[in-house]
Amino acid sequence: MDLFRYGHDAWGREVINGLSWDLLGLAVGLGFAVIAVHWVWRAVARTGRKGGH
Amino acid sequence: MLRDVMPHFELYQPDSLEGALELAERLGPDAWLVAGGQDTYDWLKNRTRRVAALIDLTGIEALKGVREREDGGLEIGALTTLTQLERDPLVRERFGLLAAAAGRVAAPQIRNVGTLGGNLCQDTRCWYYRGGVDCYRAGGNMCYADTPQGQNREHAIFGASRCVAVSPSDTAPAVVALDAAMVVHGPRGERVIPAQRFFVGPAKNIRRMTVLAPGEILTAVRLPAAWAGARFYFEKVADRQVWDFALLSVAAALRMEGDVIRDARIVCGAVECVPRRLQEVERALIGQVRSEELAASAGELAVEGARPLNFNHFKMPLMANLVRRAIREA
Amino acid sequence: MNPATRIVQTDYDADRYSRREFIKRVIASGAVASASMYVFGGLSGCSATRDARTAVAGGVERLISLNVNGQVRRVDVLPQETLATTLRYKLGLTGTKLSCDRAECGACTVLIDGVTHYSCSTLTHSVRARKVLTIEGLSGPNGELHPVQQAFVEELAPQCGFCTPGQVMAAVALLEANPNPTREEARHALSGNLCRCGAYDNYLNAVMRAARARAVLSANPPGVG
Amino acid sequence: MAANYPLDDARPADAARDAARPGDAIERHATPDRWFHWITALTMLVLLATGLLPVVGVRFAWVEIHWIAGLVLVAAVLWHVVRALGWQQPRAMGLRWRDLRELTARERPGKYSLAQKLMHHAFAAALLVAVVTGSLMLVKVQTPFLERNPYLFSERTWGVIHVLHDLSALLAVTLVILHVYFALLPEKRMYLRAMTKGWMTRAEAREHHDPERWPGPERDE
Repeated sequence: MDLFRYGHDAWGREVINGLSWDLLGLAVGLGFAVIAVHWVWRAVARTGRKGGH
Repeated sequence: MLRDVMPHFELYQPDSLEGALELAERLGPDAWLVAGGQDTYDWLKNRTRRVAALIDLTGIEALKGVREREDGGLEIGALTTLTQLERDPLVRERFGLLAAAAGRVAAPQIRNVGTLGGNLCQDTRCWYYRGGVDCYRAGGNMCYADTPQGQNREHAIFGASRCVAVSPSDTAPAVVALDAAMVVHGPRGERVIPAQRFFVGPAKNIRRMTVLAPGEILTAVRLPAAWAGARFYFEKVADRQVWDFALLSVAAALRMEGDVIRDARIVCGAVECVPRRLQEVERALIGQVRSEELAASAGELAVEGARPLNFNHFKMPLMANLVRRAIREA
Repeated sequence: MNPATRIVQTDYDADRYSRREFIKRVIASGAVASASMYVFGGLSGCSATRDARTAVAGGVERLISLNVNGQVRRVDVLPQETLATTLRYKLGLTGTKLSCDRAECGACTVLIDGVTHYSCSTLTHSVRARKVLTIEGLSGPNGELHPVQQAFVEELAPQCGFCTPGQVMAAVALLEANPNPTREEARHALSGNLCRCGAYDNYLNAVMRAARARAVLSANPPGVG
Repeated sequence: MAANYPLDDARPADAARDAARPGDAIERHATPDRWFHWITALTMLVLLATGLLPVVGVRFAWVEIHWIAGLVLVAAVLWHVVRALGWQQPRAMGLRWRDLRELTARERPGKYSLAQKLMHHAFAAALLVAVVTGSLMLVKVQTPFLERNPYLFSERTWGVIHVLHDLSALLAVTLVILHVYFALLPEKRMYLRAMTKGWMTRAEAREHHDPERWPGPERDE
């Protein structure tokens, strides 16, 4: 997986063109990973609270 | 001196469409489908493109030749050479427009091997892009032709979207004018696309000139009977009469009833990234008596909305005059 | 790298091919084995290490027969090799010139099955089963010039002569298809051949002369009158 | 705690409360700010869709829609800055060390919880980067307002601008996913209502916020 997209300018020098779109999947995955973690944490916290009272 | 040695590639010569499709699917993006190759070999020799494998389609006999269809139209195999097309009696008799366009492509030797499919699917000639710079079309963030210093004499006056390259094909305006249907085969079977939607501009896809997805092959062009035997006009203006790509071309089909234009399809090449169909001009023509004034006003209408670049203002009067001539002389 | 082992490149799924394909493959790999024995006969291990995977379905064998100027010639051809390279550097037929190498000048024009082609932009592998005619194949068995060549000489058509083989081939193809062309037709037929000297008119004169000579020749075939 | 509704039992009552504004409702988001929120949400979705769908292979003419939506976003962001500085309580959004005590659940937040503040600031960062780089990129496409000039910056500089723009887009993707998730959680539904209808009940405010730190609008007046 690349981090950046590279290209060459008119003089043949390497220039950066942008972020690699491979990272798009990473961004979406990160979102859902946090959701998953929060979902689990929330479930655990709630059962803990119920048990406590 | 071994000047013309291309970098190594594997060569595959399937003799059936199924074989070619299977190879294309198996080899994926490493492979390049090639027909006449007159464009392909330049890319490879210039090292602006590299491929691991070439799939030579010219051994597929089923994709060659002109067949009559039941409705009186024709189906032309995509591997039919431009010379065959130019000389084919059926094409000349019913769709002289396409024969004329095919006869104006490049040079005789190129027409002898160049195919209809290859001519329709060819990549743009924008010389910044061809030179191997990473412009928008090559995946970068810049159009070198549309800059204050850009040399853009050959480029678009319509429909630019970041990229200003034009379609170089001579047969493309003709197939659009003839309302052809493009038969495409791919891994998921066959699809038939109206010629006008077959070509795509940079607003929609800045990397490709046609709707062909990787692994898909244009296999045939179907010309409907509706325009068979109509009045046709084709003219291509280029710097030289041979080899050069069009600075501008016009392909027109008219249906006349006496002096009255009953139906019209007019398409210009090399003014936009796709063959530009002039629907407003067509609407203005239908039902009118053909006259010098009508032709002149149609020419003026044709260039309305043009957005010329620094070095291609000449395309506006040229386009107006070609459209005018097409209507006058079709 | 040993050229013979380059063939073993693409992996290949035997189950997907029919019995006929299999037989074709066996024949093909046999041909490769024998052919490489022929070329690399002295090298051990070249042919012995190869198995049934060598012949790739659709892929090309490197040792091929070419029909050039009426002779069948065996030649080892790279997949990416152009006909101009094969003719000039493998078969020694240097009459075919390489100039632009980009299908833009016509110096490399040869006839394939009687039709003009830019040999710089034709893959040699695509002409395997076809007849190639180069400028060397025009002259008669005793060295007498082809009528077109003769006409080119008589009209002093070439100036520097570099583009001439290509111009001659284009003219030969024209006269085979259309023995009695108009000057305009001749202009059109030769339009794929550039001449830096600008001797186009001379070339056209020569083509017209050749057409007349051929007409005379066919009216009075040699040996009859 | 009388005001502590067990979450699972609260739903019917919630639904009834959502329908009509009760007498003890206090305003959390004023109408102009709610408009800003939803306009921004809509333009962001349009921008992300037009920018990213072509990347994943859905081809359409996206450039015009993208820059027009981008201009709406620029206007919305400017509007929000003016509102925040002139009418809202910008300090309510400020991060403080004290906010960390919320993590132990011993202390109730002010108007905005730590999580809300972090979400806001992350969005603010993504939007500011996107808006600034996007505005610069306007000069590269054909618009009625500007003379096209792709040479405004060197290609390297343009490359960096593109990297930042892409980065903001990817950050926005993650944030939108998280924001939508948290907004739809049942225990946070009063915040969703606050953003659609503007108010929450005094009880909800008491339960989730410290009245000393977020007294509610009636004490401001």
